[in-house]
Amino acid sequence: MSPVPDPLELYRQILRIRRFEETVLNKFSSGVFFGTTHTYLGQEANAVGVLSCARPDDIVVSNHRCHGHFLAYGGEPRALFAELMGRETGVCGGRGGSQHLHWRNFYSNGVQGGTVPLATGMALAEKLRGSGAAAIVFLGDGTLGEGIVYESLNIASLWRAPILFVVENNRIAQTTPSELAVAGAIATRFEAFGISCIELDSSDVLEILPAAGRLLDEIHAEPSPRALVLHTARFGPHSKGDDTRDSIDVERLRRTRDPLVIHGARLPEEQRKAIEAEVVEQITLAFRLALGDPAPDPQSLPGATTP
Amino acid sequence: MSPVPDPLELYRQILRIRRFEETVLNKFSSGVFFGTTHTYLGQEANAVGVLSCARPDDIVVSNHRCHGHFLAYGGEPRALFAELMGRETGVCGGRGGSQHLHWRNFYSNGVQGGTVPLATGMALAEKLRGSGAAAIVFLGDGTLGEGIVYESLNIASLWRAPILFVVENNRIAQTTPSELAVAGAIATRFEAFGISCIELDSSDVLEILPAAGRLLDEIHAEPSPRALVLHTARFGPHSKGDDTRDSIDVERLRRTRDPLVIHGARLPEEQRKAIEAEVVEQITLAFRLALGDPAPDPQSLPGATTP
Amino acid sequence: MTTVLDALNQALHAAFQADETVFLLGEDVLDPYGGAFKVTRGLSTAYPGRVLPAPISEAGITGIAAGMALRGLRPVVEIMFGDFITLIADQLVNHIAKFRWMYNDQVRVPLVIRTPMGGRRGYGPTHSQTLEKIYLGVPGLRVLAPSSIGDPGGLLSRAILEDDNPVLFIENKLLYLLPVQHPAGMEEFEATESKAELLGEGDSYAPTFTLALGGAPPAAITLVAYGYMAELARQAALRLAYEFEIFTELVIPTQLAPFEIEAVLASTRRSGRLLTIEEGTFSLGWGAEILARSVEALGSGLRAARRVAALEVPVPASGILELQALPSVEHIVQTAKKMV
Amino acid sequence: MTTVLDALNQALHAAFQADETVFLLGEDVLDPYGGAFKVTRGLSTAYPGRVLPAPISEAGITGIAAGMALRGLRPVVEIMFGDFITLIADQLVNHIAKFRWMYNDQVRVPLVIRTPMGGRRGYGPTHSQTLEKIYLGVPGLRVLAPSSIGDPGGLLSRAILEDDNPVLFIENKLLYLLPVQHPAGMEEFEATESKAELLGEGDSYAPTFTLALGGAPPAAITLVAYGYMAELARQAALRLAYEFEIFTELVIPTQLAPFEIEAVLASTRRSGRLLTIEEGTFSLGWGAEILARSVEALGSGLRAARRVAALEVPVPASGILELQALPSVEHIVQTAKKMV
Ligand SMILES: Cc1ncc(C[n+]2csc(CCOP(=O)(O)OP(=O)(O)O)c2C)c(N)n1
Ligand SMILES: Cc1ncc(C[n+]2csc(CCOP(=O)(O)OP(=O)(O)O)c2C)c(N)n1
Ligand SMILES: [Mg+2]
Ligand SMILES: [Mg+2]
Repeated sequence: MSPVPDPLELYRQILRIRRFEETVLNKFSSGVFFGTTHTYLGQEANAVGVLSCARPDDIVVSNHRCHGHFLAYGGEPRALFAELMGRETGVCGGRGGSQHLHWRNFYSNGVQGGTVPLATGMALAEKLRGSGAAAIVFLGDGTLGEGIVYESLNIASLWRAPILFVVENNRIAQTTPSELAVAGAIATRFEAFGISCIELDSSDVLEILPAAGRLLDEIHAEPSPRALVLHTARFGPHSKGDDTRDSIDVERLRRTRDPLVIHGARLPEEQRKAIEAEVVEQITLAFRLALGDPAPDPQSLPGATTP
Repeated sequence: MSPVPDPLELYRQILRIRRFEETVLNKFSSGVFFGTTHTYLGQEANAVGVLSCARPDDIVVSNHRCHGHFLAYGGEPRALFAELMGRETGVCGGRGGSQHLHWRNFYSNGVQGGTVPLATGMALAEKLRGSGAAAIVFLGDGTLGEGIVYESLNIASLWRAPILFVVENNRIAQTTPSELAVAGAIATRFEAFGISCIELDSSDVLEILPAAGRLLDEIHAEPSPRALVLHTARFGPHSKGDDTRDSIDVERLRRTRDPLVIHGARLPEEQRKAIEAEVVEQITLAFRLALGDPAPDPQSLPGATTP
Repeated sequence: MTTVLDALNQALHAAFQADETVFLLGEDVLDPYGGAFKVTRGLSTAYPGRVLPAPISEAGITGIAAGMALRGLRPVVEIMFGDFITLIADQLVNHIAKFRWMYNDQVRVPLVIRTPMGGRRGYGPTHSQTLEKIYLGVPGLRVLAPSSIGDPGGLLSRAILEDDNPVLFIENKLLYLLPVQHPAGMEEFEATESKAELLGEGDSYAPTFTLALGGAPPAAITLVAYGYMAELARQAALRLAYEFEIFTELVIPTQLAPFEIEAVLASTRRSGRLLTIEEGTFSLGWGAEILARSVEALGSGLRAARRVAALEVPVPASGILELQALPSVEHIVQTAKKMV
Repeated sequence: MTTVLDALNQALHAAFQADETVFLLGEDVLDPYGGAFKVTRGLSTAYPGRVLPAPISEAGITGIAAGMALRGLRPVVEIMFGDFITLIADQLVNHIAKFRWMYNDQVRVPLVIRTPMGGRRGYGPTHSQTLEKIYLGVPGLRVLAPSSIGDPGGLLSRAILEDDNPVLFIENKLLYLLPVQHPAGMEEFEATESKAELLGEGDSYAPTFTLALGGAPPAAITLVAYGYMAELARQAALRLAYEFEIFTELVIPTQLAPFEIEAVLASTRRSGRLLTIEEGTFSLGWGAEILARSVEALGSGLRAARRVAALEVPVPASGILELQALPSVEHIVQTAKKMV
């Protein structure tokens, strides 16, 4: 049941996230965006691999590092740029900003861990309503610190919720290496609750995709939870300028774990170039259009006072 | 390093808890106690076995079902009766009642799970202060539903807190059988956080004691957490009249899993009788003295109004 | 006679019957036990599969129910003791109450969280509190509390079936065994019912009752109380009238938040004096907002204002201490006497 | 120039130096990062082993710190964003704040929980809130909030070193970069400092400042504000005086709970009018208790009272919305103008 992946489309999606996030980081200092951001640079193959296997009605629940998930889900770059710019045309009309997105069956929130029971409940609702849909929830290694994650695993297992837990273990949480924050082995934390788990140490979308596909097939075939632990690499800072890792280490990650390079190596150069041109144009245009979009009306707030 | 157990003393302690709790249940309807209670009937060997191995400075953190832990820790029956009766001489002057006790290094609270980080922090404090003491925290199977338990396990493991987690798995939480509330296997929940675990299915104090002793020796030798999972049997209702289990099943438990009978079988009848007489007298006296103890002064409350 | 417990239980049954998207999640809610306070009794037998017995995971089940609500169901959560609503603070404040607005009005969260609150049963510091004040004033969250007057069951069923926003539903434990009283049928009082208009939302479905002593002179004090405190305030109003000839009007809201105090203002405009009664601790309790709004609206027209509330300590287990720590008819009477 | 950030950072260093039982637990608090807002910078380098970098487990680390405090240490917890204090509600309310009283005064809990609060940085609904109001009025819990006036560092170090009770210490993010101002050295204002007596506890160590415009006519309104709002209120006081000839007195408490409003009452007795300013949402915010206590104490002597607070929505990410949602100097000025 896993989709037969179109390698060009996978490349396009990875690249779209890459260029989007680079634009975000580059333009941040110019003051066009509000607040802060957490880019998905380096982890693109996770979202693209997993969400390529999602069925149209499946639910995706994401976290602070949600741009990649949103774009891989099919979200519009322009709407996301506009959201970061606080425009009326943004995904949530500028109310949510970078971490708080909702569009179709995509939801994100900026409080670590609290999204996991939500996703579990959504999965259960789909099961109870007999819709056949499943939920996919993304969480980071650091978020395994939150107790509510385990409350959710326990109940998801007991109540056989059709949900895929995707841990993106980039081995760091903000500035905290996972050795300081995660005791034991991640996979066993799922198994302890009776949830079977696939673990992959790869940035290759063609490895991630079939693993996710297999788990989602199992979930759809007979509703019950599964986990996918993806060891991965964060290329950028946690948010904007806050990378405390040794730059040599980060360089090595960029060299050895780049999903764009790994998958790109499979494509002829001219196809890559064509996609590159297309994506750059798309992202550039999206950014420009968003910049021209209107700001929301402050008078729309309940109780707003006219100045 | 485990203490050489005195079988008479163990019997005396088990019996003291038994008679105390029976008195509580029997007298409740007469209106002498406030609120509610959760008796330790059937689980006495756990507290007695584990706490026989505690060193004088070790810390004990308990939950709603704390009478047995308190008495095995060395707490006075009279002070506990007085606390249940809301008297000034009670363990906490009547302020806490059945679930909220503190005396020396013994602490209990009535919110499930929230005591586990406290115990972990206490263990860490002893380590940081170099006192050499360890902490022992009791929790039930149902309490494994609370997320904060896992936050604590993770940190206890990372920071190598000298703590023994004792799960008393009586296979029920209030009225909920553990099949409905605990997914997977309990021991693996500790192992997933890198905490090694001994599991015992026994109501024999002479089996529990050495297992606890071994773990506490390890903890004292090199500060780090351990877990002891004790499969056990609750003989009474959850609190007062709320046992929803099949009475045949409870009867079978009483027949096959009675720590008093199991351990008592090792002692000559006359010794048992002598201890019985002594304990009954002690508990009867404690109850009577507590009944005569003064009530606290309501005017002592800050902001109290004179009527 | 129908007790408040019966009424709430029947309302749950009726809601399950009326709408098959209604589910209930909670600890120990299965029959024969039917919940620690029996409010869910019979449900799991009548509607197998729709009552979900949960592990001890208050935050988790609240979040799960919120997820269900976001996806088209109408879940009800029972938190066994109101003391444990501290455990759901993040789900309530940072998730549930925010979704609709933060997601630009694209979603609804039809979720009811019910919980028994309050003391006077000797349960001690962690099983006797009145904690709803921490959630009064959370944007996006409605907090309701029935009293024994009016239609507690109707309030619950409308919250479950008709309200598309999250509701925290507070049930004082001592209400459970009180008989439901029809406001029109109350001896000694004449009742009027109002439903304040809510900003941009039209009428609330949660009524406020104003009880005036039949045939009495104009009221000198407006008493305001909700939940079980409304019952104590009612008794105090009678004692004040018969023993001290102090006549009062009693306003009983069933919606605590968003605040809507038109009925309080209407009565206080007449009486000039305001006394709130609540079971939670004094500082920054519900009554503070009532007093604040009243002085904002009435200025020096508000001649005197007081609050009766619990003393600022944990609720003691010992009965004699607990009685002193929690508001009583006597406290209300004494405070009112000092106001005139 | 010392900023509030410097002052707090120095206070932590001094506390670590002064007492080796002081520890700090928090997320991302190790150098070189030194915490999300850099308040802990340098500590882990200077005091290795006493700064404990924690997993993302706000409730867990708070409980752990409480356990440490019960066993003779003086831990400080940093919660990275004040929005996440929802996660520690149960530990704060049902454990930490209760222990001393519930255990019959046998224990002490010398624990400080620090957290950056507030908006105006575009961080959106879950990273911009002012949530301390949910913990104002929890028996047994002290809530402090420095402003840039006075000695923010001293307040923190006394909380850490001298207070044997749990303290929630609120640091508005926009304060960090403001210079600390000595009250005596403020242009245009004459400052007096008071420390209210607390029930049975003697003087509080947390001062309240009252700023009067130098040489101005008697004040017509008493402004009350804390934290960063004190700065906005100060600016508003100047505009009101210079542009509208409305003279005010500004009262700035640093202790939010337990409430002690003697200084507010003293000023309001003079002015007859009271205006509170807070960054949290309006309903049942800190200002409600100030107004309630004031009307209780002053009755119709309180001629007018108002509150400026955040609109009752989540804090929007979009700057233009956020500015409208949160209180501004303009809001204060407009509200004050309507009061006279
Ligand atoms: C409850 C909560 N605590 C703290 C934060 C602040 N915070 C945002 S992201 C983050 C690190 C998350 O690490 P991880 O889960 O590994 O995800 P990653 O950033 O590596 O993708 C932290 C601490 C938060 N958003 N929510
Ligand atoms: C946070 C919280 N939720 C619910 C309760 C109510 N409650 C008290 S005891 C109990 C069952 C506990 O079961 P378990 O942990 O197995 O311990 P046991 O009673 O079997 O000893 C429940 C649900 C509570 N005290 N605290
Ligand atoms: Mg990470
Ligand atoms: Mg159990």
